[in-house]
Amino acid sequence: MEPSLGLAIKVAVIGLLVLLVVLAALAGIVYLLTRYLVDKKEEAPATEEIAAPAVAEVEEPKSDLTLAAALAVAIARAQAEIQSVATDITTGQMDAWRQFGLQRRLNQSSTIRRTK
Amino acid sequence: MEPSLGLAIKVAVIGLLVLLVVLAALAGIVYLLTRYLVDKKEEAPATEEIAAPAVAEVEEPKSDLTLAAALAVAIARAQAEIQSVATDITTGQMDAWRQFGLQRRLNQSSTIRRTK
Amino acid sequence: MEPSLGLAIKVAVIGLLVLLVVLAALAGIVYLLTRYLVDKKEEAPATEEIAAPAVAEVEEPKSDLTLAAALAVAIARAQAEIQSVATDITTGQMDAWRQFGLQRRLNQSSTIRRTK
Amino acid sequence: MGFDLSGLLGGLLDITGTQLIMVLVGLFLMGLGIFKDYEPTLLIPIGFGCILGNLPVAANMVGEHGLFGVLYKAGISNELFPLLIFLGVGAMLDLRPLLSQPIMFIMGAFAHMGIFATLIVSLLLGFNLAESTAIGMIGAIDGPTVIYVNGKLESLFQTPGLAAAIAVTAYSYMSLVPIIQPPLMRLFTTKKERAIRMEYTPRPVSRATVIAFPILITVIAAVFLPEAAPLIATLMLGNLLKESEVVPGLVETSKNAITNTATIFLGITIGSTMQAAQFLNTGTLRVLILGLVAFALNTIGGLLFGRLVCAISGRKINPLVGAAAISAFPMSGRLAQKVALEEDNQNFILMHALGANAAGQVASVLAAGILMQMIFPILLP
Amino acid sequence: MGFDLSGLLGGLLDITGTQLIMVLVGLFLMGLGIFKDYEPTLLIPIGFGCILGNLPVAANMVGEHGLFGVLYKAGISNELFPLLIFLGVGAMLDLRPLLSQPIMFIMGAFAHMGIFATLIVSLLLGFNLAESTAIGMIGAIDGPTVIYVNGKLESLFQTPGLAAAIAVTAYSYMSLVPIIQPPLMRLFTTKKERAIRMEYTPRPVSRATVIAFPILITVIAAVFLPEAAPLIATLMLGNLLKESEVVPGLVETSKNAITNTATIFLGITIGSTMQAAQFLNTGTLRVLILGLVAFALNTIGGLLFGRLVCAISGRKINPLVGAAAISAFPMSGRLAQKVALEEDNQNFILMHALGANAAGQVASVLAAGILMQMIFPILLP
Amino acid sequence: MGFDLSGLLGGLLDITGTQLIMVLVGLFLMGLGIFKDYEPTLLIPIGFGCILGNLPVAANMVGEHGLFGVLYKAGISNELFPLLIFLGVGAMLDLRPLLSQPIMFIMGAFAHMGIFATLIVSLLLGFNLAESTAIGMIGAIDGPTVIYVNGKLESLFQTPGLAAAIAVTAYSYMSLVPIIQPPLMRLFTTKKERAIRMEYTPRPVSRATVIAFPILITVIAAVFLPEAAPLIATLMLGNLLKESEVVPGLVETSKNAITNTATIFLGITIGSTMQAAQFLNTGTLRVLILGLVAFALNTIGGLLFGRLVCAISGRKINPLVGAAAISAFPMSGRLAQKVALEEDNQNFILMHALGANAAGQVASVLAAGILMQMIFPILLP
Ligand code: NA
Ligand code: NA
Ligand code: NA
Repeated sequence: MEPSLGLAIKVAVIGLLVLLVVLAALAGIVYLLTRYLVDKKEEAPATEEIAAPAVAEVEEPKSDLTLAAALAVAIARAQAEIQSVATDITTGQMDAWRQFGLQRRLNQSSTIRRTK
Repeated sequence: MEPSLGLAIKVAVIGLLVLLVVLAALAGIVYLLTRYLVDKKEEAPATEEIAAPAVAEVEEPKSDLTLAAALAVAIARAQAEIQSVATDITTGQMDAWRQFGLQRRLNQSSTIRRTK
Repeated sequence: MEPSLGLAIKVAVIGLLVLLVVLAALAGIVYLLTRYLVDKKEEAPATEEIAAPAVAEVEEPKSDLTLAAALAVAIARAQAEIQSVATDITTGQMDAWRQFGLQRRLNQSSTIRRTK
Repeated sequence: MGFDLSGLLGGLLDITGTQLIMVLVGLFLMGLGIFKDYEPTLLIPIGFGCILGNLPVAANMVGEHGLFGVLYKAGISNELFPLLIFLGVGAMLDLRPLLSQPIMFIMGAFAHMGIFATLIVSLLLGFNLAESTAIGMIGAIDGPTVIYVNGKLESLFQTPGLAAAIAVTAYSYMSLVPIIQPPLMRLFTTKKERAIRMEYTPRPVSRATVIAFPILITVIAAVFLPEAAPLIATLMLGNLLKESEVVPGLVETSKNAITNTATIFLGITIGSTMQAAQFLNTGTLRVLILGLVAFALNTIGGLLFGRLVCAISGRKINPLVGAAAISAFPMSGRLAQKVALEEDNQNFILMHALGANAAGQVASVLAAGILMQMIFPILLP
Repeated sequence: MGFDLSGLLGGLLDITGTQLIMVLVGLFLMGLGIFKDYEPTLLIPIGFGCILGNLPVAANMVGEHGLFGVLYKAGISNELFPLLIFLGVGAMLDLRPLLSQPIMFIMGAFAHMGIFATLIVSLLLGFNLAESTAIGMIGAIDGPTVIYVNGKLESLFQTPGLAAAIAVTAYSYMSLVPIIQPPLMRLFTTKKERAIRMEYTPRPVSRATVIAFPILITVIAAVFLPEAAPLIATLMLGNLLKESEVVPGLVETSKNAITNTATIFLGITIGSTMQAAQFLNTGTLRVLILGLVAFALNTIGGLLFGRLVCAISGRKINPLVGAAAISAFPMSGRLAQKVALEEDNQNFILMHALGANAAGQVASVLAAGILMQMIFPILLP
Repeated sequence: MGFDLSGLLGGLLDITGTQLIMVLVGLFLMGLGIFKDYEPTLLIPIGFGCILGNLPVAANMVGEHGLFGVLYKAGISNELFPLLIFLGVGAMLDLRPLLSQPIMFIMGAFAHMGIFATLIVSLLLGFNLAESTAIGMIGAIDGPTVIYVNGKLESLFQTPGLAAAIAVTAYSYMSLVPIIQPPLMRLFTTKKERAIRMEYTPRPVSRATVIAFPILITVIAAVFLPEAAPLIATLMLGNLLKESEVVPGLVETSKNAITNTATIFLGITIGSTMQAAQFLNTGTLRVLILGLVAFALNTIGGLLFGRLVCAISGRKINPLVGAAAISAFPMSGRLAQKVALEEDNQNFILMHALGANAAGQVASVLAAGILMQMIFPILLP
């Protein structure tokens, strides 16, 4: 069952050759893929871009809107963070159960609390 | 063991009726839930909101703070990104081990490096 | 096999003593760690910081850059969100398959769509 | 030197013509997902698994120690993966539009009559009762539910490859909802009906209600429909975690890591069960047709009941809402809105349709439970 | 037509009164989590599992092929889930306040004397040594540790349903720490003592130290406490990954996907083991009382040792810090700060208390290891 | 009272000198990861596992019911973990630089000749054919591939501890690529050659191509290399999910939760297999040397072929690109760029090098498949 050195050399040499052949074949296939799949598919989105010029125009002025939106989201999140802490600190007259509940949330490390 | 067509019809008709009854029951239950659980629970937070008017006032001017906070966070993150790269590039006289270490980190794609 | 009360007392007393000894040993080890590992390692980064003063200078003015970067990222994301929706809404003359495809994406709740 | 060439080329000669057909089927399913964006999270893994399951590599992947064998044992045969997916679906499901309009529950019943009708038709076509039930369930258009029912009934199937055919048909039709439903909506309602505007005056829904409902329906299912209760339970556990608002980390992991992992694993494994030898037979063809019938009858049932309610209510209810009372959430609700806008571009029925749609998700699982509860005492005495 | 109605209604008749009580217990646990925000990540899944484990559906879920059976085998019987949770806990744990004040380790020992005292009391009340040890461990107020010890000793238990009772009691008291500790803090210290301000002059902690410590303690546990070492090892692996600062992806996944998944699965499975038939007996009642005793004695032990150190140090140490030396991290440290603020709203002892608290987390696992290491040669000769 | 002290101190006496050496090896591997930042995601878990596997705790962790035993069965013996890691690697892999320069595929073949050469040398040194194949595969510098091949061939190994030695050697050299490759690059190329600038005129790569390629190579591997196809399939499924751009959630979970979880579990489990009794022998030393030889020969092979192509092309191709055609992606490509910049700080060959590097990743798995496909009919008649 133990193979001879000759067998091992055979395996190594043929293996390397087969690897070379396979990779050369892949190179050829990819060459063909990049050659023949390029234009057909690239055009499709191109026509769509042409078909929707009005959209692009509409979107241009939206950049201010998006700036506002981005800031709003960022601020809302920071506000939510601060509020949740502020609530915990300033609730002197809350009922004891709820107070402990909030306490509990404060107790958790922020890494646990925030959603990933 | 193989059931007759009659049995199948029975199963289908009764099954559909049971489904209808169950869903009707659910509709009834939800109707009762929304009717009787609404006010009791909605008031609780309301009283809390009333109990903490001072807090709300304190929070109003915080919006500038939160804007600052949001920007600070965003900037800090961007800065951290830029610095980590800058460090890698500008460390000419570091010891070779550490240099390779940083190199290694550079080598990893940014998707691997950043925490999710 | 059932142990006597005496055995339980033995276990409890010795267990508590062992816990005390182990924790005292840990306290001692940590005392030594904080004493002897402090300076050696803290210096290393220090020298690096000295070795790279030019870097720090270069980074200072970058804060404007990072602000720009942070805003750019935030805006780009918001824009991507808005665009993806806008595209769905404004594509009157698209081919039916693609339209349904986009429709499908709209159909998914935003929690499903966005990458975590 | 011949030893290696035969080893390397042997595989090529082993591929049968039917396996090639299955590879093409796999490619087609992936193409639907990738280029048409039809349920790509399901169709890409299924198509990929189908290809691997029909090429020589299958010998190393499908067996007990292969990747597909390991995954099958880890999550399909014990029905873990569909339940994990339901956990995540629940964590994404918004029941408020339904809870604020409880009448929508009733819509859900009529939009599932296709399941029961198809059960009878399937039996007439020669399938046995267990098979007919599973085929009827395709009409629910709910992958995890169909996989779950398959798992429960599979030991009673007689047609070879039926479980795979049913699972893949269900997932395929899930992806084709936007193709199948709108024409039926237009065909079974009048232009005037589709133009009916609906008032939106929902009952307010308290936090206590959105928390109580998932628990209540779980208890009801656990008592009356123990066979389907695991499905309801995981769906509603996910929803409860979400609505409790106190465990965002658990919700996040349920929606993302758990659901996505289960989706990939379930997809490639189900795909790999589409073995040419068993899949390509007239059984599969009949399943495809019967599944389409079940789904179409569900939609039609919903529309006709919608028209009835429309008439009774004095044309206050748009019958399109009835077609949305199926399980494809939130896809079907959005389609109803879309078709309504075709007649009147100011007609907003989305919230009503989403309420019916959520009812459909619940109803499809209940229908599965009721059927299993009824046929188990007959088939497993 | 009676066949199906009996199938559908049969379940209702099978529910016993005690099962109804367990359903109410499950609802109560969930209510604590949802409305009072007490450890909701634990109590919601446990309560949900408890409800499902006591309704007719249980027959389909608890058995070997049911969801709970599958999860039990996948992660409870082999103790995988508690270890995975500890991996995430370690990745969240900040040991710097402890490492900068090593004296806090000693606090940890005295704040765990309740475990050992309760062991003796439990034996006097008729529990065997293995049972008494597991009951004493409730005092550690650390769910995963208790589940782990349960798993190791369960085969030696004689009281039916004891393992479930212990696990659920431990988790329940984890959630009640903010209710139980503050009154004891006020009762066992004087107003003056609570008002003592503490200097905060921590030793600097180098990166090498925070990296060396988790490795060192793992090695020590692996040599001397092999029975508890898996717990220490996973806890400290998580901490090492975090402190190494070079594997943020592994830390992120440990803290979130892995921990959350294990938490949901462990919770519903542990909940489902609360079977009425075994759970509702005097054993459970005694466990509830003994667990409370163990926890209270731990707190009192910490406080009394705190007073001793306070006196010895010339009133430089606030005895409240002693009560924080338990495993409920970082809850207990924050409670000590809170009670201190009641007397002097400028008294900041948080960093000291968090140091003691981290010591308590370490001490509780070490206590478990020492006890198992001592009783195993006696019980398993 | 002696009973407990012996129980607590017994472990200390059981540790052998060789186990202490393994603990030091574990510490060294972790140190490389933490302080030198060499593949910390792999070396920290492996080092940690190695320490635990050689201390008394091992008795509780390595066995069937221990943590390592459970993880070994869950993901190593069935090869699930390496495949899951490949799913994530695929989802991170950018094949565009390769697809736009298909000639780079050929580079990949020559940069893997070390594997085949080392196979022969290993046989001469007394290893059997299965062992020699696995040792040669170290040259691929690809942990999951090596673990996978190990798993397939392990039953044919005769040298004790060989599988662990091979796995750990492969992971160690993965981390040492930046130490080993640059000197070889400088030694086997001339200054002038390294300064050659390359035009970057890539063919445009369409979306259809990046989608078709992973499917095509999967089909080819599934037909001709069924033994390695699971590796190729999972790698390419990950890549397909990424390139499809329609399933961001599946990609995110594959890259993060799935890969990180598999990495931690695989790392500590592989580390724990480094048992002193089997690991510390001359076999391991020979594996270390042979692995280095295989890797060095791969690099040299790539460089020499690079020089050949350089000469043929009229010095249009920088031979450093040849050395990048190994599996360490994207590390090796960046190193080629770095060495090129040493001679000419305006010489940008990164995109070419990354193309070759991606080819290396593909070639290493193909090489594994070809070898297994050839020797299986010989060894398992
Ligand atoms: Na659905
Ligand atoms: Na704890
Ligand atoms: Na690689």
